[in-house]
Amino acid sequence: MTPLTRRQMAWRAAQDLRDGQYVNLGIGMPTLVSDYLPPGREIVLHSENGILGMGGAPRPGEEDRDLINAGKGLATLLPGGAFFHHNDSFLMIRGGHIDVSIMGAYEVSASGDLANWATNVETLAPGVGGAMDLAAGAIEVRVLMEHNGKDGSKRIRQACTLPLTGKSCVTRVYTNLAVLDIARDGVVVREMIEGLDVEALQKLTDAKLALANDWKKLTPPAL
Amino acid sequence: MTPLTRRQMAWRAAQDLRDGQYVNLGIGMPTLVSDYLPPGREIVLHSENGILGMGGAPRPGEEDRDLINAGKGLATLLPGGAFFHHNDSFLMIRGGHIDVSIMGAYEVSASGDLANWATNVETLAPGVGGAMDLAAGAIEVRVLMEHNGKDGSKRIRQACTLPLTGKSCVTRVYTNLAVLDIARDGVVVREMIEGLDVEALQKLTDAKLALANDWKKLTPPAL
Amino acid sequence: MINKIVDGFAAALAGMKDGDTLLCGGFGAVGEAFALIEAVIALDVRDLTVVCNNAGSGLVGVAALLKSGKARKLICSYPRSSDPQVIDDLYARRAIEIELVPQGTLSERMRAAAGGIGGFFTRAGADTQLADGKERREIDGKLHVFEKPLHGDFALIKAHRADRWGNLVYRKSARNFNPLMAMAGKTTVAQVDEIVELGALDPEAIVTPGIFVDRVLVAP
Amino acid sequence: MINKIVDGFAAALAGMKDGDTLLCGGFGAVGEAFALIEAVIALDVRDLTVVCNNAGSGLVGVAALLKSGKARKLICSYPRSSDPQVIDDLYARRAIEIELVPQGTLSERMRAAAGGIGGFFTRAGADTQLADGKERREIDGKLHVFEKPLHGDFALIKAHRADRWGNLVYRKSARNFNPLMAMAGKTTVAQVDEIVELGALDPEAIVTPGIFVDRVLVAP
Repeated sequence: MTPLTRRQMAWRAAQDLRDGQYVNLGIGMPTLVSDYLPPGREIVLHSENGILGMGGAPRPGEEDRDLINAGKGLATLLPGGAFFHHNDSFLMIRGGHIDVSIMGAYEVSASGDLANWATNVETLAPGVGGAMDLAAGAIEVRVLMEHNGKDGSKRIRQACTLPLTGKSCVTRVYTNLAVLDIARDGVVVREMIEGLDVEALQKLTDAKLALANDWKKLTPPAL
Repeated sequence: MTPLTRRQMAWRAAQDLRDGQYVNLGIGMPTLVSDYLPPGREIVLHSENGILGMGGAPRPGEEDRDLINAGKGLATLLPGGAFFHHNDSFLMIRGGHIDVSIMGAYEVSASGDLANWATNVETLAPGVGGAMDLAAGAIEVRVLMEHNGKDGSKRIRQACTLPLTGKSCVTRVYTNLAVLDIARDGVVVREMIEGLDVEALQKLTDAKLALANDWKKLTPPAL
Repeated sequence: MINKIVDGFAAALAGMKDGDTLLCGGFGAVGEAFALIEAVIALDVRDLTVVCNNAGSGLVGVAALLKSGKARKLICSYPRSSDPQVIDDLYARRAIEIELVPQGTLSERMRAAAGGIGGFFTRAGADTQLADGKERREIDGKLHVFEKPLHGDFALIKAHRADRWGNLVYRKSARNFNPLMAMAGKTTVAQVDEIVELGALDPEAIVTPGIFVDRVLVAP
Repeated sequence: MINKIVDGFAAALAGMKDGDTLLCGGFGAVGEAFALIEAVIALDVRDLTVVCNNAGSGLVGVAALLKSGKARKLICSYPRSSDPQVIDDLYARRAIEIELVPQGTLSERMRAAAGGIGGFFTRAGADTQLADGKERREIDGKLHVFEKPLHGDFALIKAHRADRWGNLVYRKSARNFNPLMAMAGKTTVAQVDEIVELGALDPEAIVTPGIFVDRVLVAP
């Protein structure tokens, strides 16, 4: 059994994005999703600092210090892209204009609660950024995170233990082990990696899992 | 005794505008103020439909159907002017960014209440336009109106009889007979036309008048 | 591939239904999407609510739509613009409901809808009869009135140029309500003068990013 | 004649006083008015409140201002950007008060201040501890929290080009908070790369009309 790499996780999340969708990618691993957008689909990336139609990192020699993404890395603009100010950018987020938000998380609950801004032990100043706005305003919120913490802690939980970012907002979770939907009656396993069964996955998961009848093997390319 | 013409009234209102002020002119008589802006002063006219730096009417051959003022007359744009959308335009009005609003009125009260949107007998659908926004948001609201109605009715009143546009907002009134300030303790006559005294003016005015010690003759040029 | 350009009024207005709220751009006749608005008359829809600063002029555009009897209600700030024959007639016969809203509040209510704001307090009109029946609150010593978002099922707007992503620019004061209504409409349809290649619009000068636009139709 | 161009930091920051709230533009280092913000350090002012999305990076700009001890409070959404050494130290010593605000709420509170809104209801953060102690209200079945306007005594912003009326344009994503803060500052000071002749900026593409700008300073 080989868990997905971070790039494979990002690849998997990218496959669900549809032609014409407006998508906000959170900082960290979700940013990698932009490297795996399926060819042939025009997916418009939104960056909270005021960009639509954001492209990937610039080629050497084409860097522009005034053009960055939400994670403060250098970015580019695609033809058809636009710049606008911050308030208009968050109007898009808060007003339900972003089709999909993909964020990292510490925990997700069986009812779709999201915890991704504060831990219980804060030696450093916590930051919330745009996470609560996205949780409240994006049409769909999907989470991309390791199935378990580095200490083995369970991150998909019956109820979150950490401070919430938003309630009942997450619809799908991509982990290094599985793809899980937050359905009306709980967490449904849609895909699992080769060599894993639902009993083994359940042991790594606090929330009660149901296996979809049509579940599939999660088989990413080597990345 | 010769009451001011409409153009003379507009001229008088224009004389009080200072260099660098942002000014919104209401539809009707206040629009004429733009013809008499004192030379040497840059006064930036705001039009509620989304213009700053509005100029006067276009010269023949320079008309543009897409460039109109709040009264829907053709207008021009000065160098330094800008176009913006309606919501930004009213953000300027409501957020206290407009230095002076000059509006017409049916009635003004001794405490500065303004009534300029509805009469008590409405055979036609009433309209409010931006008057309530200007009354609430402009730093100063000045009124330009005939001292009395066509039927001789008194328009500067101890209390308004018509539906209000805003309370305690008017600071100065320009009429065809006088210039009056709404002061803390009532209406103060600052200027009167030649041949008028305060007793005669009082008879034409419902609000109790006080005469400023330093009152002046109101002597407009022939217009 | 994203291509928001549609061909013909049927595609532009597809999905409009009885009881819908239409946000109609324009300040007076300038920036009004005449062709789109008049195309609504040919549809089998009724009980519309029309949101427009004015009530149209003469017998065209919004005035024609109101005259058609398809609108149950008008939400506006200043119904009587030039040649208000249609609204005068409807008002005299009490044949339409009119909700009169201060112009800035009209604007702000649509922005609230566009931006997910549940409601806001404003001073405009707070001390007038237009606030009667509404929640009032004193904030920092000043009376405010609570106003709610104003959503549109359709926004019918006019722009100058568009690309296939729906990015829009406007001409001079024809901008007015159009970018705002584009943001507040569930389905936003833009009538434009001209289509340009993707990338031809300056990204620093795009006024309405395509995210707010669903359909684009070239019409005179 | 209107001429908002000033010469030197003293003129640019004249009138700043103890207890003032400074709105500092920028998203990370991009669009931050480094020169203006660092010039505040030289002033005899204290107990400032700094409003900025981040808390600066390294030892420059907002980070330098915070390190100087002139700020009593920081209102931000995401304090720890790249190289957060200053805020980490201040936080560890509890040497500054931090008010953490969801980024869109931070933005919207400044817009409310800019536009005369007395307060608004938003869903963002309503069901989280950041709404504790605030008024909550269910609207259309969804929990909202009441948020108040956030005014600035000064906005210190960065733009690309300006004219003497204070009209501004920006460069790419350096636009970010700057146009918003320009609107929300009682006194708005813009640090710009370049001054152009009045009329040289395209009136269709001016992002911040001069009405929102009080002073313009050319600084690298």
